[in-house]
Amino acid sequence: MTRTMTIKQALNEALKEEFRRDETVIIMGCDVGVRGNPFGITLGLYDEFGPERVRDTPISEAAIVGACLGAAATGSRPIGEILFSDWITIGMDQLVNQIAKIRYMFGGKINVPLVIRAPVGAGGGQAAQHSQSFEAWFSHVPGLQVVMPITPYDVKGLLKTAIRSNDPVLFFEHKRGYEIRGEVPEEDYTIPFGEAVVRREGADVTIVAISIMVHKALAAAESLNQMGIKCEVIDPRTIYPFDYDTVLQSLDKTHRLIVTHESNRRSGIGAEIVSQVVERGFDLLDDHPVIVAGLDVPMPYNRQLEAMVIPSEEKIKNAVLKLMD
Amino acid sequence: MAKTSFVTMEETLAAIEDYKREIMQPLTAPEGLSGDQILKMYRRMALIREFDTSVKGLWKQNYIYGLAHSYVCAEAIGVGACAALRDSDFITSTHRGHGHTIAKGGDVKKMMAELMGKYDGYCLGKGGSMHIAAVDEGMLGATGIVGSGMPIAVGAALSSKVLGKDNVVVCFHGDGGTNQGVWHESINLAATWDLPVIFLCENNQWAISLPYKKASKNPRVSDRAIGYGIPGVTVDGFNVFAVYNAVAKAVERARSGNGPTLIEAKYYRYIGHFVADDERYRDMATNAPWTAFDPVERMCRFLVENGGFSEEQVQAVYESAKQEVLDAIEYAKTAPEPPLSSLYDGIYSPEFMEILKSRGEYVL
Amino acid sequence: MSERILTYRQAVAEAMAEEMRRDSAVFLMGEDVGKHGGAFAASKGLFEEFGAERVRDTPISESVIAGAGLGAALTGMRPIVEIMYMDFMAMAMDSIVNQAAKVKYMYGGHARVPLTIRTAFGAGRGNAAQHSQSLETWFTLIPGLIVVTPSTPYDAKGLLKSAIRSDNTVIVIENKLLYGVRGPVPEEEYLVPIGKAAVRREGSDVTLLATSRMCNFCEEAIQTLTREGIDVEFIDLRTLKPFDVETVAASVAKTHRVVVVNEGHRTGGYSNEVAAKIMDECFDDLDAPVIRVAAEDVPIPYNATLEAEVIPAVKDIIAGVKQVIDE
Amino acid sequence: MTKQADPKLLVDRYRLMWVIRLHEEALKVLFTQGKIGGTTHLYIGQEAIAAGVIAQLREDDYIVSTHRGHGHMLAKGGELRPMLAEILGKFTGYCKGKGGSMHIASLEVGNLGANGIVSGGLPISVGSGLSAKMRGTDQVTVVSFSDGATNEGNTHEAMNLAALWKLPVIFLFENNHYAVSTEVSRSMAGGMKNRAAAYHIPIQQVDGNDFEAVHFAAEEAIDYVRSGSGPYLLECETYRIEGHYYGDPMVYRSKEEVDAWRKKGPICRLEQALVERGILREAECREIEAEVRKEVEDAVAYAENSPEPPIESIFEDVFTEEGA
Repeated sequence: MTRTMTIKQALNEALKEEFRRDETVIIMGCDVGVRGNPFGITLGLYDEFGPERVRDTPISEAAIVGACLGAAATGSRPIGEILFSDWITIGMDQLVNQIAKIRYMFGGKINVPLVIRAPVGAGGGQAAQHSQSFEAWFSHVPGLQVVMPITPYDVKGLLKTAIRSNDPVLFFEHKRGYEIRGEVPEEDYTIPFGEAVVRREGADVTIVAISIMVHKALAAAESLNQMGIKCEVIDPRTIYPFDYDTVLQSLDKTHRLIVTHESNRRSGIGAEIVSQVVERGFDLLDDHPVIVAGLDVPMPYNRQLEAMVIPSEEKIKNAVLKLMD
Repeated sequence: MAKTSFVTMEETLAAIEDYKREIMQPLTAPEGLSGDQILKMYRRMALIREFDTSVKGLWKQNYIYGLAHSYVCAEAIGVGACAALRDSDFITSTHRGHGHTIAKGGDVKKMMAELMGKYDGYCLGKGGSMHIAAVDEGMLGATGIVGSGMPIAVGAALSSKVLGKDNVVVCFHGDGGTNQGVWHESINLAATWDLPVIFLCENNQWAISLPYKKASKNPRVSDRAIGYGIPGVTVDGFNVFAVYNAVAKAVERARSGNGPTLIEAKYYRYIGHFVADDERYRDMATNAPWTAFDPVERMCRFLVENGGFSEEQVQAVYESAKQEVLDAIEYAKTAPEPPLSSLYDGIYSPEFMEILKSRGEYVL
Repeated sequence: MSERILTYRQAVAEAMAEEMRRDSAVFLMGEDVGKHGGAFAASKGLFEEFGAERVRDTPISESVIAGAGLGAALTGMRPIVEIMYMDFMAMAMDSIVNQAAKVKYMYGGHARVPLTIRTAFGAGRGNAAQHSQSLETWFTLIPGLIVVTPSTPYDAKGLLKSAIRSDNTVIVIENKLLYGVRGPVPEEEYLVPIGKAAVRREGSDVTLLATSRMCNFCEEAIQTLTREGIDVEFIDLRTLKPFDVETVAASVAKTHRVVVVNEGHRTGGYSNEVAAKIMDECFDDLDAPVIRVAAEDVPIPYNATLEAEVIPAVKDIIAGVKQVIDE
Repeated sequence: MTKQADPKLLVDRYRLMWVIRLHEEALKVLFTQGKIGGTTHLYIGQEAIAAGVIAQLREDDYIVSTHRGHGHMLAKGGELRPMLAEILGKFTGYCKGKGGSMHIASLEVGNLGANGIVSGGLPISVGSGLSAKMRGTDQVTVVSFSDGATNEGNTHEAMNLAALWKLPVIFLFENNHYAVSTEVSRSMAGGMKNRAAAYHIPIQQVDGNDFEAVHFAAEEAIDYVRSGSGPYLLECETYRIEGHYYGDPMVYRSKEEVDAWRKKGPICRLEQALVERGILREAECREIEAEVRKEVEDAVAYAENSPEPPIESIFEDVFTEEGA
């Protein structure tokens, strides 16, 4: 049995189901309680599970992230929420120097079953301090897992996997994606990390798209299809671990690669994907891989400038046409 | 009404009684302020009120983009504090910064243009509501990260000290910011170094949906000052003169090299957190009793009843402020969009941008 | 031109001293930079010469150290702030990334941030996971920051002077194990330009790119490779951002093969950015994929053997070069 | 007459203080021999605090330690052999040689870890306190920090949150006067007493070199916290006899200052009390010292003879098996 719902609702459902399933699951963050989170992700949790398990915190990102670690190390399964992923910088020490490393440093004796959820992404005029996506940073920190799903089915299944995982997970939700609708089964299910999905098959160009870019890539592919160009669109869903096999299989067919993500290009996750693919499959490529990413500027406030910075369907299309030329 | 509210009507009424008993002070013109100066303060309060009241409508009509946080009901704090400063003094701001900019002498045209993302705006359309800076007026910038203005203020004060200037810095921050690590780090450092900075906490009692009593066990922010060995005081944040007096005293202390002061200006945010806040986290009826302390109205009453001004005079001042805002809106609406060629401007210094461009970077 | 032999740490201290003499707006603050002379003795002598006002010991408050540097830079000073270990920059990420890197752009260019942030990085001293990281890629991701990594005393001095004089936020990443390394430094005033790589050895078979201490490892590897008849062109990148694509592209056009060596973790590391950039700019010149020699993706272990295994070694560089030649 | 502790307990803790002291003395030798990687931070001079507070905890209580954490671990029940093995980077060490001096941890003894980041442990203690509260146990967490950490945002955030949520955490402020080279009066404005009051956390300030004073203060603190009354601040004034790390040239303070404090050292003070009260004779004290010295020597030998970690262990423990 499946129903149609939004990403927001799917996240909410995943949380509720895991809260019911396991009493050690708790959530803390600014406005997660009575308010139900500004985007409505935690609506109803406070009423059903009470203030002990659904905890409003003061604005203390370092303390939120760090308290998750202490709770996780001592038997809870905390979910910490950072209102905007940009603010993870304040809890950065806790996340990178403590959470990511504690298991290894202590010789594998501590479980760190925690999830840090944070909305990422631009597109609402929120300018430089509320629009960033830092997946590249965290892919660089051994010990963390990074998840960026963008369909209701995927967010639900992956969030449940994240909560059940014994390792820390960064769960990035795109702010512009909360209202995206899709089918979600009634039954309990989880999705393993590190398995990409081919969203559309095609033989000419492989497009690896991250988070919200999946939908733009699909739109570009649809319009290119009318011009006779067949794009294969891959949604990796998890950034770390990353499913290179699916990408290489696709390249075996298309021999052309485009990687697209919203955060800026310089040292972005696209650089990582492209260098890995080239190392693993240089001979599969007929042309140089192309990264369609955000421009290397702090996010400007102005709508037009912002639209230029964020990679668009049009830019993906142009990149494909140029590659096919 | 919210299903679960942290604050009931009973508690609200009790809090108001506490406020009246412990904090509220009658408006009394401070010595040394001329009638003209007082009228100018009122005009700035009116400008803020009109400016921020218009923002919500403009946002709904899609003229204003992104987030915008209103300074309505806080006018007394920004205006009272900045009236105690010199033009050469600095302030740092918060996400709720329109009022600070106006209070420090900012140009409402440039502000409105910035909110509309225009090239004539203070930040050439790149900053927006949350990042307005008017450096020439001594306003070092609004910020979108709670608490993050604190160390910047400390640095500005350090600069003043090291350069041998006698500038002081007022660091506006909200009650939400008081629980950030940087808040603590900043006050400690400023106190250790006797820096000329005034930490002015605008305690509006709500950090988005969280009332301050749920954010800190001790509801009185100013109590923390003694932990850093500096003076701390709580004043009536709806009272422009009470704020002025407290800041003037702190400025004197700071300017004479005796270090920082923590001032808590207590008021109540009886409006939404930002333009689109549905305030579902609280019983909206509990906002109403607080509107009785509206700082602009209180100032207006003072001017007519005790200030020696006629109702017409006061009304005319308000109307001129209103007109200035209307003009600013018209100006901003017709102001030019930033040219696309400006996209890369301002990331680095121009000479460095040239080098980058010569390497093929930042070429449109 | 007269030259002396100085250690890397003496060169760093000399750069700061000269700039502080030259410009009264320059000052240094950080943990233990004063009488103690810095955790790595890189500010030795400054306190005695310039006093406590301009060489300021701070409490342990990284976030406020970086943030106060920004505030001072915005208001007419030219601060140098020291974050003792690069790992501690995690405590100051908001101040650096969300504030210092962005204010200029957000304010439409109406601000100047002449801020230099010095920090020490790198493994090889048994400092384990929280004191050994190479996090440079974090900062190269952030528009608005410049990142330099000098590998010799000459460059340490010249690049730091350029950084201090720059009106931008420059992250100067010094290596803990290089502080004691000696090298020639001229008596005369000089600057090393930001954004310019140095071709340390010309060759025709393969382009070897490296950063910071990895350059010393490369020099060693080259000795072996030369004996085996492989002619290496070796480039010290010196500045990570902006990347000197001109120098690198010219080399790749000649050798058609590239190995990049960086101490950061392989996944998501700076070596990827270099590889991606080269593929973007010089794909048709490449006869083989860019080979990356980087640290393993594990927190730096304490044990010396394990630690040495994690970070790139001379043998790894030799293997990388041979691999790219065989492709 | 001032309150006196049970003689048996005094002897036991006196011995523990020697264990800590001689462990640290052994490290000096090993460090000089080049057998210790990185840096090592010695607890010498602060033994009465670990022995007075941490040794009093239950086995299932938690501690969150610091970079100067050897004493905490030993007082919580850590054993000399795996401690020394870890510090020598051996596979038999508490962290299989991956943590080292600054990262020693063992959940079995309730040590959530030493920490290389100043104040890094404070938010963690809030989490473990929260966890204990939510699981309905009466476990107490003791988090140690020194004057340097008092100015970190983490400390502020953690105390505020612990007070707000009434968490069972004892903030153990070991004021040893120096944050590396910076004397506390130059880094900390105001003082902890007033800060605690502002957070609404009760505080007791004691002479940290007086074992009995620390012991009785800790007893009160633990009772208070365990009963669910919320966090407690215990400030112990002491002095960091050694440098920040072993080998620190200490140009920032005078030899006279150090010597004056050395005379007020916690072990000699307790020893004096034991002898005065006729609990131990001087000779018995020396016997205890010699006995402990032997134990430490044995542990050093064990550590030195322990195997290095196998290379294959390099990829282990980054994730759990299912994680990677």
